[in-house]
Amino acid sequence: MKSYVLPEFWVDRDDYRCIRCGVCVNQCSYDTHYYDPEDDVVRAREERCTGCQRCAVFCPTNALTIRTHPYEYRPNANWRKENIRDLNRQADTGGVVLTGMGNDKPLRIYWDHLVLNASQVTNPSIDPLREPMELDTFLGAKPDQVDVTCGRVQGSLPPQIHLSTPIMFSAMSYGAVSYQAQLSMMRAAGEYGTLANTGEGGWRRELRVYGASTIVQVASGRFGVDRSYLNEAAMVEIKIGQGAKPGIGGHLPGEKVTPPVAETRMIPVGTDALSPAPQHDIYSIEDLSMLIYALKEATHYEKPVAVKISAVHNAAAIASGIVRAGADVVVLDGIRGGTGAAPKIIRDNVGIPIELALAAVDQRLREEGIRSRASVVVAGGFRNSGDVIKAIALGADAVYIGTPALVAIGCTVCQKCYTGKCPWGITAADPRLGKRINPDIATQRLVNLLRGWSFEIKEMLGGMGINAIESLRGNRLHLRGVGLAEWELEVLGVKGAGR
Amino acid sequence: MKRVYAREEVCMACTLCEVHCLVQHSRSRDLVKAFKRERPRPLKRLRVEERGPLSFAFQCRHCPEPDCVYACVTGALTKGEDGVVLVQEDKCIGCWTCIMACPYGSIERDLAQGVASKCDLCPGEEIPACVKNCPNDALVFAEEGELAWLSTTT
Amino acid sequence: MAFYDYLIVGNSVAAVGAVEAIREVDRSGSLAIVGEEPHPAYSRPAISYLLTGEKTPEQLAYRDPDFYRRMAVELLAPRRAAAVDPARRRVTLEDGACLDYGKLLLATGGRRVTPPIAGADRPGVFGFISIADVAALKEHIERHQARRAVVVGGGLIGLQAAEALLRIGLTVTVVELMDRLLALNLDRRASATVEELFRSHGVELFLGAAAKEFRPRPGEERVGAVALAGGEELPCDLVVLAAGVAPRAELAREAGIRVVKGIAVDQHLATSAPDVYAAGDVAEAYDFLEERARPIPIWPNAYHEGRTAGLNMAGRERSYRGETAMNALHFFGTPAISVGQYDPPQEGYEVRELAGEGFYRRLVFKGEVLVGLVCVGDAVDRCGVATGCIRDRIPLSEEFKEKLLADFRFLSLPEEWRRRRIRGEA
Amino acid sequence: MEELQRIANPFGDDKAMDACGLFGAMHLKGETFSGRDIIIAMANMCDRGNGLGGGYAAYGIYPDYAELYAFHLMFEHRRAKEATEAFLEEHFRIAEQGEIPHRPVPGVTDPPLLWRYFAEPRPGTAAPDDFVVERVMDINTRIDGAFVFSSGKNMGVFKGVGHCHDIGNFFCLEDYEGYLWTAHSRFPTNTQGWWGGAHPFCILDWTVVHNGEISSYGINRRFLEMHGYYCTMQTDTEVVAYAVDLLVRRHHLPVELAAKVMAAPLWTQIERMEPEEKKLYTVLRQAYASLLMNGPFTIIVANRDEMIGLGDRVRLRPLVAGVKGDTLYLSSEEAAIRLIEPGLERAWIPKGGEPIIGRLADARVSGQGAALLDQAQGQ
Repeated sequence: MKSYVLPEFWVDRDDYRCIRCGVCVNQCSYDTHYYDPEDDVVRAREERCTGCQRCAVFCPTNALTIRTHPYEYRPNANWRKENIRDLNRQADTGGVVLTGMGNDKPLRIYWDHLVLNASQVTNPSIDPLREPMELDTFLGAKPDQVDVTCGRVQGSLPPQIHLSTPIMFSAMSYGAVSYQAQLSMMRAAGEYGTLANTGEGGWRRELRVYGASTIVQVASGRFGVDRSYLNEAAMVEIKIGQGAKPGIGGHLPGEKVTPPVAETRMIPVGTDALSPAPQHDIYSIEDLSMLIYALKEATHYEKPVAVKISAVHNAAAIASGIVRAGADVVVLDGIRGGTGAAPKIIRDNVGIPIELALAAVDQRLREEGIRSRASVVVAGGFRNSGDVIKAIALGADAVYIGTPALVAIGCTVCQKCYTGKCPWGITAADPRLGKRINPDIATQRLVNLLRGWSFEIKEMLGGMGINAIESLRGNRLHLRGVGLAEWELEVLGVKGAGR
Repeated sequence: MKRVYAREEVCMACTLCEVHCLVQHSRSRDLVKAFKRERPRPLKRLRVEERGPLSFAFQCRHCPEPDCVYACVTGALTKGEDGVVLVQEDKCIGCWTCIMACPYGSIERDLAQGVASKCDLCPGEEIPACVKNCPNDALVFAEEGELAWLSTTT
Repeated sequence: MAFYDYLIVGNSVAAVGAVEAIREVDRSGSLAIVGEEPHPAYSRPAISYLLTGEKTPEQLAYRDPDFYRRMAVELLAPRRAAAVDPARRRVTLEDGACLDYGKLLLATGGRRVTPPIAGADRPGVFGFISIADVAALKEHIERHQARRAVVVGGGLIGLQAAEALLRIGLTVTVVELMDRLLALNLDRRASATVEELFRSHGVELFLGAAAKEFRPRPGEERVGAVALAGGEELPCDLVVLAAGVAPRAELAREAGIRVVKGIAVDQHLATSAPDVYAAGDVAEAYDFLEERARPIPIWPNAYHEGRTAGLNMAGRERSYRGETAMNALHFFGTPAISVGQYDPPQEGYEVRELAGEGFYRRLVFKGEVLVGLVCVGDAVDRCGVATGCIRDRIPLSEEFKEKLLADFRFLSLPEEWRRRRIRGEA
Repeated sequence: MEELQRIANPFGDDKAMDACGLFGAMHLKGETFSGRDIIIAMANMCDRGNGLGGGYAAYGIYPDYAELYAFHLMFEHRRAKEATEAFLEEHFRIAEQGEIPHRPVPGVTDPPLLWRYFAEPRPGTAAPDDFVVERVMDINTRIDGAFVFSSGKNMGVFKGVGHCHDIGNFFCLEDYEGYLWTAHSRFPTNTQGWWGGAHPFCILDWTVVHNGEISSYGINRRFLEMHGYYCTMQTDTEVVAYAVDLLVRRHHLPVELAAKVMAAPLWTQIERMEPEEKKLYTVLRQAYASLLMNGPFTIIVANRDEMIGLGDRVRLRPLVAGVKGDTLYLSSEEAAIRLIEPGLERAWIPKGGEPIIGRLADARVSGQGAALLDQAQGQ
């Protein structure tokens, strides 16, 4: 059947610069470029191009420009290119249109409408290069009151996880991302003193040396979960939902279930790895509580147990229930959260922005007087340290970053993760592509990312006259809104700028 | 002495090492001119081998006991004080005895000039062009004693 | 009367190998070379370039002009050794000089074999192994405006001479006793390729033909024709006689040192006489494939032998690793290389071949081990990888035999060997 | 509540920002002395204020009513006074009442009605302290124009709009005899002077004077709100007072540790501590992270038994301690102490985050630098 889908990208090759070295040919995992020996020229099959820019980056003479294909349908505010393309793709296959990465629709990004405070005159700003500046963050339930008798703390706190910066790497499963990508994130987390999340794809034995900096996930598929999986990690996270695809499960196709993936997930080679939409032992909040305590029992009450939900309309009430059900950490994943594969229609339309969810949850937990009982971690769409520090000011204890980590190791957000052919070796199942990530380089780049963001956060904290991040956490007075409606300011709990 | 070693677990067969090696050994040292103008066309001094997920770049080991130097019938191949094995092109007669002798297959025929062509570790450069331009650190310039980590997979 | 810690008789590749090895160990011991030619060591396999004028004798120098000074070698040349007295550790030269030594290396090389052909000493009959040979040949060609040449011997030296003569404008005929060219260097199929090359360049070949007599030109002493055993008479202005070389072992033999065909040596290249070593074409070094000692008169082996002898002479014990026969040839721009037992002498070998346009490759296996190879044309590229397989006796499964036949790459080697090679652990 | 915020903070700012002069003097054996010297000391630091607020806390001034809560109130108008008195009557037995003595002073204008009541909760009231706090909150948030600025026993707060020494003269403080005095002169940058907004801040017999701007105010306040404290005045002082009340009165932490919550040691310092101490400080920082007072501040907190001086952990605002005999002085400027006590035995600058505590019970000064003092006194 003839496909009616037009190419998305246009390969512009400067023939003067092209030296026929073949690097574009060997780097494109979609076989877009090919050498024609008869004419001694490199050509492109543009319909295959995903706009990942791998070839452009690697072309030694910068001969390539990959740009949006200039084809035009008749202009129509309703029927835009994307609508027609998706519809044609659907008509080609009769299936669900898949995509990767986070929501790319122009939903309001509240971070861009929030601005930060800085000290002037009445309060000295602090220079983090010369004075102490603490980003140390502890995840875990805190008591409402500390009992000190004769100078000694009575009893002990529930388990606490120390982070040297309030930034962690999101759940990305082995199989969804390559071994090298996962290894790099775990190593970087270990080196910088933060955590990386295994996602629900199990945890390879050789990566368990990074246990002190690893969060293991217990999701609806329960892949790779056993006693050692739980106990060798720093923290356990129950995944109820994911920002990119609230309400639905996951599906790793059988062809990606290679022997190492199968071994890690504890399933037969070549079988589809299906994560059901709900956890089939959790149909209610009391069921969740039972799983939380089952996991605490299994880990001897030594590990914090987190519960991750998609940010949905009643997130505040659900979060309250989760805290009361015994979770040590509540994780909220907003509508801009990334994914390796999700139905495009769900990614783009289900859930709420993380900023609003966070503000509502933090406020609700405070109103109920239970905010100390659990840490709040947020995920979904963080792009820079400004977003992170605003989240902290809104009330988050820490954030998860996924896409920024991947971008740091090459990702260009081409959204084709689900093909398994990631030319950057990040979400690739093919071992030929996985090798494109040198874990030494990737680890360094990730550490650089954490260091850079952390330093920026320190600079901004210093500017506010704050030298410990807990003094900004939930301190919404240091935020002001710009260009927001009253109801938005109210949900966010901030004043408009100038007020 | 320092040599160039390949880390096959991170080599992605992009062949940029070959491209930059060729340019380094061109007259113009310019990518476009080296590939498109210069005649005879300059030669790369290393090769990338690839099969499936396995790939690596390879060039002269500059052996402590270089078979090529010992085999050379004209004395065109020499091992200098610095350990670098070089071809003196004016002495080479293109008999390919060195190609026969080198167990590393690291000497190529420069057919245009009829002389042997091989890695010279980029004289004058602190780091050879292939190593410097490898985008994934799949080539390292190291002493033999520093090799322990070369086989790391984690 | 002079004394040298190290004395070397002979001034070619084995001597240079020995000098370089000695100086790696001992920078100060006195060292002298007795050489019978007036030149510094030169590249004997390249003398055909003298004939074509592509090189001057100076350009043939095997080492740089400063070599002997740099190595602190006293070069006694042109002088010739007359006798060796191992008991007194003394070498007497033809000019009567007596040289006492601490260690002696006999590296006297080989000499041209002169077959029993009538008129072999006739003017116009030349050898082709030294600068002097080429100089004489060249002078003859110029003086007599020579136009036609007959080369007797279709081996490596004969064919090098033939190509060079052809290139300077002579008409050339080759007479070979065996029924093919390069019978000692290539397998039959590769020989055929070379024969075709020569024929296509206008060289007439007489194969399986014996030269019976070099007849004079009418009224002159110098050669005018070659008569073959089959009755043909090939008119010519000159003859190059290249019927092989033999070890020049007389000095050793007369000194009571054990000689078989060449001088017998142990794994340290030491002869039967104390502190006397031998290396190069004159010695019978170990062939690791044949698993016996035999003279293999090829350049790379001579260097290895000289080097091993030199190290041992200077006190650094080193066993000879063993070499085998190998040849790199090239005629009319087409290269051909053979190594080891490319023409298996008996049953129990497995031969695999791959041929194409300008490409021929033959690998000979004994069990899992590669023992010989022949490559012609582009097939020679990186063939040292296969030489390495022969030397290291790398066991090759069926899979890798096929891979190696298809391509001399590291990917054609088993993983362990591939990794060792990449790490430089030859 | 809305109304009060508007009054306290007519520009709707998040919080008051001000720079200040602080002074405290305490006789460790409880001997009383007149407020005269305190006024002199504050006059000497006049430049630290801008005439928009000054105030004093004095302990031991009402020995005759020592068992009764002494409420100092200000009323914007008569209506407020009537409503408040009705409210007080409803919940308390009032033993004595009257206008707070004052005299005209040129620098003090438009005073509100200033009235004091000596009262006790009606019999049968459980947890009278908590009851008093709640009722004070009621008055401050529900009765328009009324504000309780002092509610402890045998102590009182005197404050208003004007230079601090003018306020002292206005209230005739030279006539009072107390064993512990704190004083505050204010330099607000953002609020109009309002009598209730002056310092000290008082709840029960806790008073706080404060110099600084707490950058962590927003989260300190939200945390306290979770524990039932409603901050109505947008002042750091109020937040400090509530924090101290929560930590010391309700959570029973020693004052020293309460100080270590508000000016917590750095994690790098905690890392170097002995295990038990390390555990203590780790847990305190983890549990009370939201009560860390960040940004520049110096506070003098007092109650009937103690006077505590504390600076922020990086010491961005001044604090000087001095001792003469049994009297402990705390001041923004050393000159102010020396002015009233030329024979000062010792003066020192405490480290940031290290509390200096004068305690009636053992008649001792404790805290950083105090050990040396003990030695000196011992010799």
